[in-house]
Amino acid sequence: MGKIVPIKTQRAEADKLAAAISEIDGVEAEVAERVSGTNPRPVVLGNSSPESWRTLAEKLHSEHGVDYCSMVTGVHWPEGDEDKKWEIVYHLMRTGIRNPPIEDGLVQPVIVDPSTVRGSGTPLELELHVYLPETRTPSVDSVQDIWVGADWNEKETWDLVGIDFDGHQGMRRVLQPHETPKGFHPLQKQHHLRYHDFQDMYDDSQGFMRKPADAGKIK
Amino acid sequence: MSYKANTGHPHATPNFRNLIIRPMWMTLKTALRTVPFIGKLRFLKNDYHGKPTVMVDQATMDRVGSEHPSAGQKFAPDRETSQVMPFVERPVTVMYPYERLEDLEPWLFVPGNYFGRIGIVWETCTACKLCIHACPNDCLHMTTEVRVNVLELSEDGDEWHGYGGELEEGGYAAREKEEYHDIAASFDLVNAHADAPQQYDFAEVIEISGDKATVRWSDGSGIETVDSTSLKPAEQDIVSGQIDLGRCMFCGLCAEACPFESFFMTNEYDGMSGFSREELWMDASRTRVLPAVHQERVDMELAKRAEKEKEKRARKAARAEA
Amino acid sequence: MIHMASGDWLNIVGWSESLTSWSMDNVHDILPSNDIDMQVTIPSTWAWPEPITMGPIFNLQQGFASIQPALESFMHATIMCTVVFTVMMLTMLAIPYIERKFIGRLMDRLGATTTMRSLWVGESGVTAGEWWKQLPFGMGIPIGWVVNLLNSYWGNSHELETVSRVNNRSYHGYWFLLPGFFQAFADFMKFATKEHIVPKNADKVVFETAPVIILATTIMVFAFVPFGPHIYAANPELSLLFMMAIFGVAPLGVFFAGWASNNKYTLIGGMRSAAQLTAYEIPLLITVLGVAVLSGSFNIIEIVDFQMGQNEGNVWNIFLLPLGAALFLITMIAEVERIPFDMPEAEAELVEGWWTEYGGIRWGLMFAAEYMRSYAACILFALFFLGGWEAPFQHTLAGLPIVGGTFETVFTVVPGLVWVLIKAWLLFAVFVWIRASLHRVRTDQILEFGWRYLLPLSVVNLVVATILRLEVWTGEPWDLWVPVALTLAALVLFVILAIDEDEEALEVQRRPYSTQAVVKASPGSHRD
Amino acid sequence: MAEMWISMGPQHPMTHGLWTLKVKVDGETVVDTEPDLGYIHRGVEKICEARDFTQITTYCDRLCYASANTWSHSYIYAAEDLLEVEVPERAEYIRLMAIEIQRIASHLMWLGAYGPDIGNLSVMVWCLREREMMMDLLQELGGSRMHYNFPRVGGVKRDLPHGFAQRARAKLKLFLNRIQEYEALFDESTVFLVRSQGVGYAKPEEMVNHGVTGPNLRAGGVNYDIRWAHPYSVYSELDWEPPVERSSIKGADCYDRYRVRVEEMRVSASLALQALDKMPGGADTHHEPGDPMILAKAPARAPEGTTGAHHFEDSRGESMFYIAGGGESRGKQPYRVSIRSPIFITIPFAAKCMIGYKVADIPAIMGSFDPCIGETDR
Repeated sequence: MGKIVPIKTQRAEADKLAAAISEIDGVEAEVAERVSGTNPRPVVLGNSSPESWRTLAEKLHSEHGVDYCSMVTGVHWPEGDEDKKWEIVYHLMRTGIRNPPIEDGLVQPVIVDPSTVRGSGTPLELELHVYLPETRTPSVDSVQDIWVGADWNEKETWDLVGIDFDGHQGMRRVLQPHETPKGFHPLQKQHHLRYHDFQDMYDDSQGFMRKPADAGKIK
Repeated sequence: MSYKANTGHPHATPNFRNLIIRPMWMTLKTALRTVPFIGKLRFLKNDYHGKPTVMVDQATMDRVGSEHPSAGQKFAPDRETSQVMPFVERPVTVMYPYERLEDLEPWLFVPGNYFGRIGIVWETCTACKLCIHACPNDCLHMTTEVRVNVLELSEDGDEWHGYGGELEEGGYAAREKEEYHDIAASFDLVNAHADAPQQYDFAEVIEISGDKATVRWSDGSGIETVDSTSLKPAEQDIVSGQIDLGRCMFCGLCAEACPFESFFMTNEYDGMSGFSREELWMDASRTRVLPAVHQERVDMELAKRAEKEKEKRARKAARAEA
Repeated sequence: MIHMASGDWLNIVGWSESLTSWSMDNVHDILPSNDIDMQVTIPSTWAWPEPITMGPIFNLQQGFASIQPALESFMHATIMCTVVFTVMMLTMLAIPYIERKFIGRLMDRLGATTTMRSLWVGESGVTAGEWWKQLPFGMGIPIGWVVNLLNSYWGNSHELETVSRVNNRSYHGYWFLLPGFFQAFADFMKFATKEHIVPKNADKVVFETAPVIILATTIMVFAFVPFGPHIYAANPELSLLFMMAIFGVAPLGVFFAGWASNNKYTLIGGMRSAAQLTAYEIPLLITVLGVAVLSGSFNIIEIVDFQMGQNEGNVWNIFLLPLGAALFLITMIAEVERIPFDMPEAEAELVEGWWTEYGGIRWGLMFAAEYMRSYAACILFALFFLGGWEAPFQHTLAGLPIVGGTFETVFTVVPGLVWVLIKAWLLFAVFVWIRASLHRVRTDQILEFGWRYLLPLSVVNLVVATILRLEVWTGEPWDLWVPVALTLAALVLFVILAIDEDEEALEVQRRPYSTQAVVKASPGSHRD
Repeated sequence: MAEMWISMGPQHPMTHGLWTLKVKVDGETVVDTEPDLGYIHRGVEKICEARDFTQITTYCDRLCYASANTWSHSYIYAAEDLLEVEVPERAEYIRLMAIEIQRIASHLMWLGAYGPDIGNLSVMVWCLREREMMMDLLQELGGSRMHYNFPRVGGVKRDLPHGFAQRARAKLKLFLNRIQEYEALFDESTVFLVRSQGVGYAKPEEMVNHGVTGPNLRAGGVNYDIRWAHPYSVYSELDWEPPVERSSIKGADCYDRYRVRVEEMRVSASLALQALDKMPGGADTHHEPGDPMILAKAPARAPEGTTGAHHFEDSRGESMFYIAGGGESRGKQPYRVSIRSPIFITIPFAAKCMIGYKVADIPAIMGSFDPCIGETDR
């Protein structure tokens, strides 16, 4: 039968990890259960204060072997309660991947047997929330140098949601055209989807009739 | 000639053997397979073109009948079925205007399964607008109007008397205008160059208590409590429906959302082209499906409504005795 | 200067020579033979003591006689050039046709198969009727059988009128034309009428001269390529050297085009063409040298005569120099930049390589030039290695006891040109076959491949050729064991190299145990 | 030659979609690269905030148009986590089969495009010939050829049509023995080996740190796969293992990535066949749409504060959906949908991989990472 990581070992490892990172002040974590379709799977759900986020990230990377940053999500809660106006969700994973050993000039592939995986090798899923109070310029410490995978995630989050990352090298717009005006971040809730009525959607769907941005300027 | 040294790669080291022999032998075999009679030789291991397999299932056979063009055809998994050259290896391509895929492979176009043009049975549509809310791209547009159902106009003695609806809270009501009959009698629509005189004043029923009903007149003359016997129940009916096929992506959510079996995804895939987006605005006539096409489901739907009507009757009667 | 090559009735050179000399003699006779005195003498006066005589006395006929040989050779040369050019252009029309039909099959598409049908069965009911019935004494009956057979197999009538319509190339009535044949002409007309665009700050002079260089050198190659014993535009003593030299000039034009188009992609394309030149040019020349050494002459016609001559070599070079034939094929593919070696025009990264910026007639001519070069390469292979205009096993077949006679007449009736063309077209099919099955090599890889493998092998081939020529050849035709031994050795070597399994590599690439999928393929383990 | 920037612009045969790769070239060697994405950014995440849960599936079909099914399923698993829906067993088997057939079609599209990238044109025609078979199967399931809108929250929209099982088995078995044809053109052709081996090295640890997953990661000799690491669906009931490639010492190169994907096509075909055999209720029975055997009742609203997340093994890597509930119309629409595209993270890594190789290697390396720009720009 297809072998998968047993839930028990994963839950045990998740509890251990949750306990470990709850010690850091400003961070509390617990193990939650996510069921998509048929299989339940344990997820380390934690939230950390913006100040202690950087230390948490470094500790996760160095001590707990969390080596993979899957996604960074920025959420804008304009009506949220006072200190939860902006939320950044880091989806991290512990994969336990090492470079395969090289014996007599040949690479020996690392074939992990899921059913007998133990200890720090068990793959784990983390979801860390960082909340920010109401500010014009929400920003969190960047983890670009810890997980390079987070680099373009942070660029995309800033580009679309407007959450800045201190210490991020080369922050630029990736998904939107480069000449998008400063401060325009579409996923913020004040921007609403406008259903183009039939007429103006087709008459000027590409916006040719609209005057160009530099109209009137001497070129 | 081993490249292992510089690529450090354990696998499939390039050597004379696979320099040109294997790829060229494979392309030559592919070419020989397309030659009419040589292609069937065994050493070419031709399980490629036209490998006969039973592909048509019984349900499709019954639906399609025996004189369907695909009846006498031998099928193959890789669609070697088109009949352009009966004896020579058949090309995979279907010569579209002259051959149609539903003739060659009928199981791909099972009526309910294939998402072609949207077909609507306008007769059973009750303007509930569920399909409009279901459409992700807002392609469905519908204009409705409040009307009195024809069943309300029956007097005692007519055989369909008593089947009309009842006043409900939140529904619509209509009261006949007094002077309507004499105006209508002298009204000559052809030369009058004016709208026909309105027969009813419509209103939304706010609440019904005993034989009194408080209604809000839709012509803005405010809320009034009226004797409910003078009110007739009214309902929203569809006037016209449009589908903007320029925006439609044929996802089928509207067909799923319609509770009244009046929305179907037909098998047609080629009648929907136009030179401008206005032409893709399909009105009722171009998206119509005749009830006869889905006769059994339309009948089932009408039976269900009649069933509901009968229960309402029974409940009213029970309440009348209590 | 050159002894009479093998007899062949299609002696266009002879006809043209006799035509020019006959016509020039007639002109000479027509001219007035008397002297025409145009002299004028001015009597002496006080200014100049002696009388001055001016003006020529000339004789038209003698004057013409003095320039007659030059005129004759000029007229002969022009006639032969036009004849060779038309022969080349007409026979080249088969090349794109072969490519279209054969590449379709190799790619498992059937290619335009409908053309076959309309040839035999006419179109949309409009056929020539049963014309064979008009032939006298019922001679046409067997033709009728054949046509009906083909009609039944690749029948054109189908119960669905619409389906038959698909197959009728002549639905609009011009049934008699060879369908698809005029596609080439239509394309050319389109190129000719397209606008000529020069990139903004391109190097205009070089941009214009590049296509000229490429096209001129390509056509000049055909000056020295003999289509038959007596069909050539020029036949200098060292025609092989001339031809090889001109063949190698086109990459220079490619480099110019790449540089002049002021486009980064074309620049890289041009650079690649120049780099690639160094890789294959030298092995190509050494291989051709090997052939020349073996045949003992630098004149292509003599090389072919050596291969087919009863009293000279009488063995095709392919059996004597199999390695040389393989090397020539590889280097020729690199020369004409076809698929395994078409980095200058690599679609994937360079979009269209060095001719991205060209359009209209220039692009059309350069595209035609590319096909001309491939065609020239095929003809050269036929001439050097497949015995030019000698039918396969010509003498042995002719020597057969009973049947020999008919073969004899066939070989005398059929001109040498036909055999050269058949061999060239078959070889172009091999080019297309290689194009359908191999990927494109990188530029540095062809340099490495050229210098590390082609060059040493071509030198080995040259050594083999010289040993054969000096030691083994005794003046009269090769005795049988020489070609047989060489070809057998080559075949055995090929089979050994082809079948040998690199055990160590096979063991090393043992599939990691995790992939237990149904049937695993890896080189060597998959007999097919 | 002096170094110059070449823009392998949005309109370029190498890009398999619409993005620009600016390459700094010294002669033929690549010195520096800079990818530039966002040309077809449609704002799917913003649109999803204004649509309810069933409607979003149609947009997720159009994220990566070459493998529509895998993406709509990836979203549906996250939505089921959000709405806490228990999916019936038979629906899971149907979904698994649909995903695996779509994975084969996606890999065939990749292999077909990879051939011309390196110069061989006939492999494109062969691959699309097989992809046609897979698209016929998916057309029977979903109703159209490219975008199927097949899964629903709580199951699938429709059961297998009549006779589907016999056709699927015939096509998958025929496909299994046609793979050797591609391998003869790729695996056993020195020109391809020379062009792909030793090109675009990448070590597994470096890849994980850069966030590259899926076949690209397994090419490095590590058998990490979301299907067993964070299990979903019924992969545990079927007999399969993720294919892994024994890479070279310096790391996984283009040849390994090609090998892994061809093996993965075989594994997917055998998975689909097993799913057909082991389907509860038998593959030949047919249930009406909406039957509880294939579709469970699902709540339409997600209250404020609830979240759903799911990591999914897409044909190009790990795709993930994170949905925060509680949007407009009292929770019928999500508050925020966040989509992780594997190729959005792999392209910057691939651009780094190219430094030091030749211009001719750019399409080879970029093609081996199987970019699909629809999902990148969302």
